[in-house]
Amino acid sequence: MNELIDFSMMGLILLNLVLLGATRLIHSVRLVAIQGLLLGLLPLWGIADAETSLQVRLYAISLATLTVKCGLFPWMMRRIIREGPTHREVKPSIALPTALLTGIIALALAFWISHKLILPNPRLADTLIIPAGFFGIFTGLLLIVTRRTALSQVIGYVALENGIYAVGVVFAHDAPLLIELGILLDVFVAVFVMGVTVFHINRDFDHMDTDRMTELRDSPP
Amino acid sequence: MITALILTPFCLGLLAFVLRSDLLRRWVLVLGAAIHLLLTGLCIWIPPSPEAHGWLALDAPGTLFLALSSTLFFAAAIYAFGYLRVESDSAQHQDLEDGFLFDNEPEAVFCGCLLFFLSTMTLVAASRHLGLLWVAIEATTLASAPLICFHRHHRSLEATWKYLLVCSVGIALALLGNFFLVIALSFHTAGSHVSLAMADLQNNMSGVNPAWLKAAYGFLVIGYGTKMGLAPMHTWLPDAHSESPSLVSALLSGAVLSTAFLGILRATQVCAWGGQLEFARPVLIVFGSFSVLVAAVFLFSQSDYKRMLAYSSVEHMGIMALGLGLGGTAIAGVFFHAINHSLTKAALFLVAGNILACTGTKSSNQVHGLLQRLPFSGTLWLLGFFAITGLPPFGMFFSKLIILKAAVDQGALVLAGVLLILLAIVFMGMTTIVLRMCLGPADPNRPITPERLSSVLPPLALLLLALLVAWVWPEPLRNLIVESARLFDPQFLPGGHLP
Amino acid sequence: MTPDTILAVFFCSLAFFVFGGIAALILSRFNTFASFWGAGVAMGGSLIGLCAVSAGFAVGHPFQSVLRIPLGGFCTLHFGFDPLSLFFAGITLLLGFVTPLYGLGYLRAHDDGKPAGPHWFCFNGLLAGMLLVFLARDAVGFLIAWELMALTSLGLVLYNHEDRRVRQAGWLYLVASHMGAAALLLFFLMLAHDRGGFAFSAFMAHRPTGFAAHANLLFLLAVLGFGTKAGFMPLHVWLPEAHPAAPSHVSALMSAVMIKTGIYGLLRALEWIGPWNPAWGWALIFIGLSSGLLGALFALANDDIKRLLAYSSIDNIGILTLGIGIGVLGVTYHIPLMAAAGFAGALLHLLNHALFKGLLFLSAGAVYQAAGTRQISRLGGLFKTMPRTALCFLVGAVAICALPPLNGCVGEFLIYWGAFKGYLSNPTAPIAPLLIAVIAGLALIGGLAVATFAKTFGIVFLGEPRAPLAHAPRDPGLLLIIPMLILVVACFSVALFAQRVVSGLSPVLTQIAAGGGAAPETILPLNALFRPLTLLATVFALILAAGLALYLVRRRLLKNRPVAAGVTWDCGYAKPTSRMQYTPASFAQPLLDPFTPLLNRRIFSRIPRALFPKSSTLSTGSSDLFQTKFFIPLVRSLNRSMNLFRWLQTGRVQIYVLYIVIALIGVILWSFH
Amino acid sequence: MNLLLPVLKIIPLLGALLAAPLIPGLINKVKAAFAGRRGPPVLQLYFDLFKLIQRGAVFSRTTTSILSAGPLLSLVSAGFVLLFIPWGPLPAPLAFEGDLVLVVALLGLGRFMTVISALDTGSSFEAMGASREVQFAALTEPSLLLILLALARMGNSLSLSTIFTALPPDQFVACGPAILLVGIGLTIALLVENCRIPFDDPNTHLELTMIHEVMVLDHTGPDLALILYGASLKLWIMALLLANLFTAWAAQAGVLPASVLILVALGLVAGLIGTIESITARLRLVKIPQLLIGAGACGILALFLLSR
Repeated sequence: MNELIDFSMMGLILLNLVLLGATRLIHSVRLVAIQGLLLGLLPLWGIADAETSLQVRLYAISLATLTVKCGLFPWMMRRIIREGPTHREVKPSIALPTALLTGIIALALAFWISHKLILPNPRLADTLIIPAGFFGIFTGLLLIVTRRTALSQVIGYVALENGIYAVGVVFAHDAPLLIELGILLDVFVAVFVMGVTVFHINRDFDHMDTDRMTELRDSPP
Repeated sequence: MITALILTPFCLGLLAFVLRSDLLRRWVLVLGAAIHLLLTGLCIWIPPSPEAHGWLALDAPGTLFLALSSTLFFAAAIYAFGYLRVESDSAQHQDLEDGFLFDNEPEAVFCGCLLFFLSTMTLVAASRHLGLLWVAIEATTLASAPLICFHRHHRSLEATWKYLLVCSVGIALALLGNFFLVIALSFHTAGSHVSLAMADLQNNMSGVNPAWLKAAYGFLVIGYGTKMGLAPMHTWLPDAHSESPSLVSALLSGAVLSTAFLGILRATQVCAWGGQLEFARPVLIVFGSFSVLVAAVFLFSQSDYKRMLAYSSVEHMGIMALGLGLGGTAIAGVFFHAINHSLTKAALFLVAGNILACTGTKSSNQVHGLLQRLPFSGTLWLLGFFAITGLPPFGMFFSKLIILKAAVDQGALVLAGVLLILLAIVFMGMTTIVLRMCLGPADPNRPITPERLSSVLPPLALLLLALLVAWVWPEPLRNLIVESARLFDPQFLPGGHLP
Repeated sequence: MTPDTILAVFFCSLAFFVFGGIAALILSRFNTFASFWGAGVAMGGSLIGLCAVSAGFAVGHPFQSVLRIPLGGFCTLHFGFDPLSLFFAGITLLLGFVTPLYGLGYLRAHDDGKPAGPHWFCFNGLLAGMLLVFLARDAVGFLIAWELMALTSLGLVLYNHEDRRVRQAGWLYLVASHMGAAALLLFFLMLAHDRGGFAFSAFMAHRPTGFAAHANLLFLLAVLGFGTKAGFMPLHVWLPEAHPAAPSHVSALMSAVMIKTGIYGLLRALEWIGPWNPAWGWALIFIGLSSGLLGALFALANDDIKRLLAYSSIDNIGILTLGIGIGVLGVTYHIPLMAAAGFAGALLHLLNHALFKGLLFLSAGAVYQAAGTRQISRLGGLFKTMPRTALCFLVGAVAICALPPLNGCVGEFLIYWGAFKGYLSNPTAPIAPLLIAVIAGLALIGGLAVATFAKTFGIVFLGEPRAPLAHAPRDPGLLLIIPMLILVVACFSVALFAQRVVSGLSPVLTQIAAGGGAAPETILPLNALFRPLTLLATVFALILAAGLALYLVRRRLLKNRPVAAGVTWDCGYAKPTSRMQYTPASFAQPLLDPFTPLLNRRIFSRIPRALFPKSSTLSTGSSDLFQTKFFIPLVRSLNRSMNLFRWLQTGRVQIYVLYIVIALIGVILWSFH
Repeated sequence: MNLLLPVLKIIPLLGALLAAPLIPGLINKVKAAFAGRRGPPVLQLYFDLFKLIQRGAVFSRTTTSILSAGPLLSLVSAGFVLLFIPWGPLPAPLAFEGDLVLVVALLGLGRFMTVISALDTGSSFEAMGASREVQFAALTEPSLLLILLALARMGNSLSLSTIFTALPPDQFVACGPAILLVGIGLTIALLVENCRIPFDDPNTHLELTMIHEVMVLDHTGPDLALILYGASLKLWIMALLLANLFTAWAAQAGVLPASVLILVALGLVAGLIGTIESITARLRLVKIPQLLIGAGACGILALFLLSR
């Protein structure tokens, strides 16, 4: 079972690295969708050990995750890309190699942190959960910081979410409620609000460039 | 009881969405606020029993912030009544700064979201479960986002986007903090389900893993601190406060920041139960002082008076975090400070709305002679400024005094000195703006418009309430503060340190 | 009367101020009535308070009472009085009785439809604030009263806020007093921490017998906080701006009384901190010398009559700080005569300054009102049109120059006396050079004051008018004259009954000296001062008598003789005009020249060009050294350095998220720490 | 003796009031002798005063009553200073601890009144003189007080009346250098207070160069008489102080011998002033402050010598 988890985590890490280097929006959307697939299957590993009532919840969680992360998100973002202005690129504000380099440093940081924070469950203590989760978080933050369009920031946010989710989902057995909360976060934030706002931005600004949304500030022009 | 408190505004909010008549909808808004206020009063009178397995209960700080939110909301609802009437006079509005035309969000969305907003704030105050608390705080963000872009133009959209993105990142980190807390707890509760309900946490924290607890606390502080407006996570705050309609800014500054503070308070409580208070205190002190510093920097030569109020909120949130970090006697001061700040700041934002409506500019450089042009609002603006900068006889003076006293008593002379210098810089910055606006001859070319009762009465009532709270000090309030302070210092005695 | 009754009477007077003031605010609609009402309650309240003061002096020992106001549920307020506070309250209420009458006439005369209610509300509030400062017996109440005083006086200063300069003055005043209050807050917090409570009784009860922990820091904070209010150089910058900006009766009240609350606080602080460090005496003397000399120089260089008076207040605060410094040195070096004379001189000078500075501001206000300008260089010859005002001003001028036969001389005499005695008691002591400096400095200050007021009186009231005035000046009405006359009489009576005043002040002096750790059995040898003071008063009376006699003789001599009127000796020049008179700037120039860099003097000239130049001008101006060379650059550089950080709020949301990342990494690292 | 003392104390005072105008006469005689002229009679000032007192007066239309208050009060102040100046061993009619400070203040009153009465005329000349007067006064006062402090230190008293008697002859010699310095300082003070050369020229006829004389240009008749008389009293006061200082060694010898000595000393002082006036030229205005500060330096130096 640990192998399955580690396999998923390796997948997450690799996908994140690819995400850092991706140039096309639609490509990025696909990458986070694959991440969603991996995460959606994660609660199912080791489900046999759980009691029946929990099993039902775990199936539900898995299903919800797959629906939201693998279905709803990619669908929404594709729609935005299709209907929006012509920008199809991610528009990084730093060069992609630099972003990748930073990503590798972040990966090292994530592994360093995982040495400091050791999981209590001896079964999971030597898995890649913590480094993969932290790396997901760092990647997400890095994407938000270095991308210029609103949509690619949303993608970054989803990557961040996925990282957090990865940490949480292994505890689905201990505290399934929290995972459900995490899904709630996804649904609310990503779907209703960000989606709606990005639509508005698309309509009102004729661009999705958050770099140009700097009218509200205190620094001298 | 608590469920009723949460559901009443929620249902009325739904009602507001479906109603056809604008006038009726406004009445629903005021009605919802009034019912909520009444119920809250009832809750203070007769403490309600816990509900939903103890997940919903009102302890002292919760009741305190609930009462604050409810009061502010009532004032804002009355203000909104007049505000919406003026706003609905014309379908399109001219932008005050750039002159382009824009339209408003449908009033149904605005009123409905306002009531949802109240409902979520109530949920924050009443939740006794960290997960639920997290959901509730997230829900306040979602409910308030449409309120910020009531005026549909690019600036408010920009503000909303920043608000959403920054707060969402923060709230996601807070979720991770909750996960870490579960991990920290599962070290000694292996196998059994981990509960994040406060009642369970209080008993289960003894053998918790310190490393994970610290990490959890760090993430919670960052996450809720983003919502509360602690520097350097405060960045959304000036934008959102300056672009939203003034009554929304009043609620954001007065109620939302305080409820986010409740999140940090709960986290600190948990941290204290886990024996890691000594880790938490420096974190809070550093974030608190840094917030005051940042506020001082941006207040010093600020010209936008709504941004000024926003940065002042950053300053006061900093002071509250600092007080919480100092602990001991400062805790009571922090709660007192929160009350004063909420009432005063909300009043100031409402007055700022009046000024904006009259002058049509947010730049203080172009506003003069308010005392003559808007005698009531001008006077309230000046008085509110005195109140918010902690001049007696307003309550902020006492709360600052108590917090600073705690600092000096703990030997943190340098901290107290630096804080005083920063506060003096803040004062300098705000004086410049406020005096510039209030004084001077009124522009004879502009007609003096009579002020509406619904726009003057709410801020006046809030300021008077702030004054009343400071000097009359009603018994229930006193009990609430004392009980809140005892959460951290069981031996706390009111008046024990200030004879 | 029992002390309780006296306190009740004080509160009665406070109630007059507070409720009367609020009523004036409410009655704003009926403007005339509101003015009369506001001035009336101020005078009534002051009169009641004065009764309480005189009764209080009879009690003779400190009294304290507790008023349980549940301030934020956290503390109670204490009130009480002792000789020190009674002395200050007495001066305050005296001016509080005199100035409203003047204000009534002053504001009515330039009635521009401005509502009088708010003004009188603030005026009464200021009186209440000052009285509360003296009656407060705990730090919290003291600070509340202190801020009440600052805010209400701000309201008074801003009376003419349509004027840009007035607004600037108001800003500066508010900021300065807030800075001072911040220092005081820290001072009180530290004191409360050390002594275990905010009540003054706790401060005194736990006074250390030895040198207190961080006593020097406490003293520094007290000097910063109280010195800002008192106008110590270089914390004085607000004073020359705010005092001229206010209406004249307010300037009189502020200059005569309000800045003295700083001295009151300083004396109290000396009492609380505990046994004194001789270094504080040195510090006070340095402060006194710098304030006195620079204040006098700035006053001499100024052309605005009210600004000049404001600078002269700084100068006089310096003189009385010298007195306090001498007193402190006297106590710490165990020279009782020096201590007695120093403190007695300081208190007497404080009283005198309140009287003559009040008088000078009131008469300057009358001049301003009559002539419509405060620029000395545009005035002249007002003696002939406003003789009563001129004589009142002359009395004030002679008094402020410390010349016989008026009261100013008495206070300074005692300070000189203390310095001389201190020097003679041990000429080889380390303080000897300091005392020499005090004596020379006092003399120089006196000389500068003579020059300043000779200039002011001579240019404003004598000679011919220098510029056409808007309307013909004439003496003001009785409402303005009577207050001035009251102060004139008070000036003369303090001079003639100085010995009684000092003996009446003996409980105050004993209280102050006891604060320094002077053993209780060493009572200040005030009796040694009585003979000089009595003789001084005799000489003053004789001078008045002799002057009168000689005047009669001279009149008799000229009675049946030809008395002709002609022109002033013009050196044969055919057509002198009034514009050829000496200007105030020229008058002061020889004295000011050596101090040019200190005064920041600049010369503006338009050099005559071409063969037949049409016109040319030459004028000099000086600005406050500390303001232009220190505070303005300070605020500018603060502004600049603050602006350096404004890029933090770039408007780019990516950067904002980056801040969160940085904070996050910081917290993670700290949690591993 | 005790009964007689008050009467005795009055005698020097009366003498001063009567004999003061002699000093200017003596000075003028000395100056005339230096110039090889016969000069005016010693009693010339008496004649002038007598003449002026009988005259009427002319006032400028610009002036007010301040113009005549000036001479009057400056005479009164000078007269009251006399009350505090001892005559050798004989104490002054009024004496108390601290009278030396009052003396300075009284001199200040006279000066202030003169200055404002000069300003009363509205004339630029007189205002210029007044301006110079206050400038020198502001610098003289500190110097004078330092000199008096040195005197007080010698006699360990704050009363002029006890200072000069408190120096026993043996100490007088020990204090010699200090006394000399104080004497120099006092002489400078005398010259400047009485507007003598090198500070001011009482005989000049050019308004622009005058200081004291220009301030009284517009005074006539009895007012001028009061001024001239007051000036002579002031001269007497300072000269008497100098005389007292240098005859202090003989103070114990009894009233009569001391009186003779003082009279001689007064004559010598007059001679000294005449000599100085004859052999020095007027200083440039800008140099005067330096000399005045020099007088203060003499005082400080004397204090230093005494405290060794």
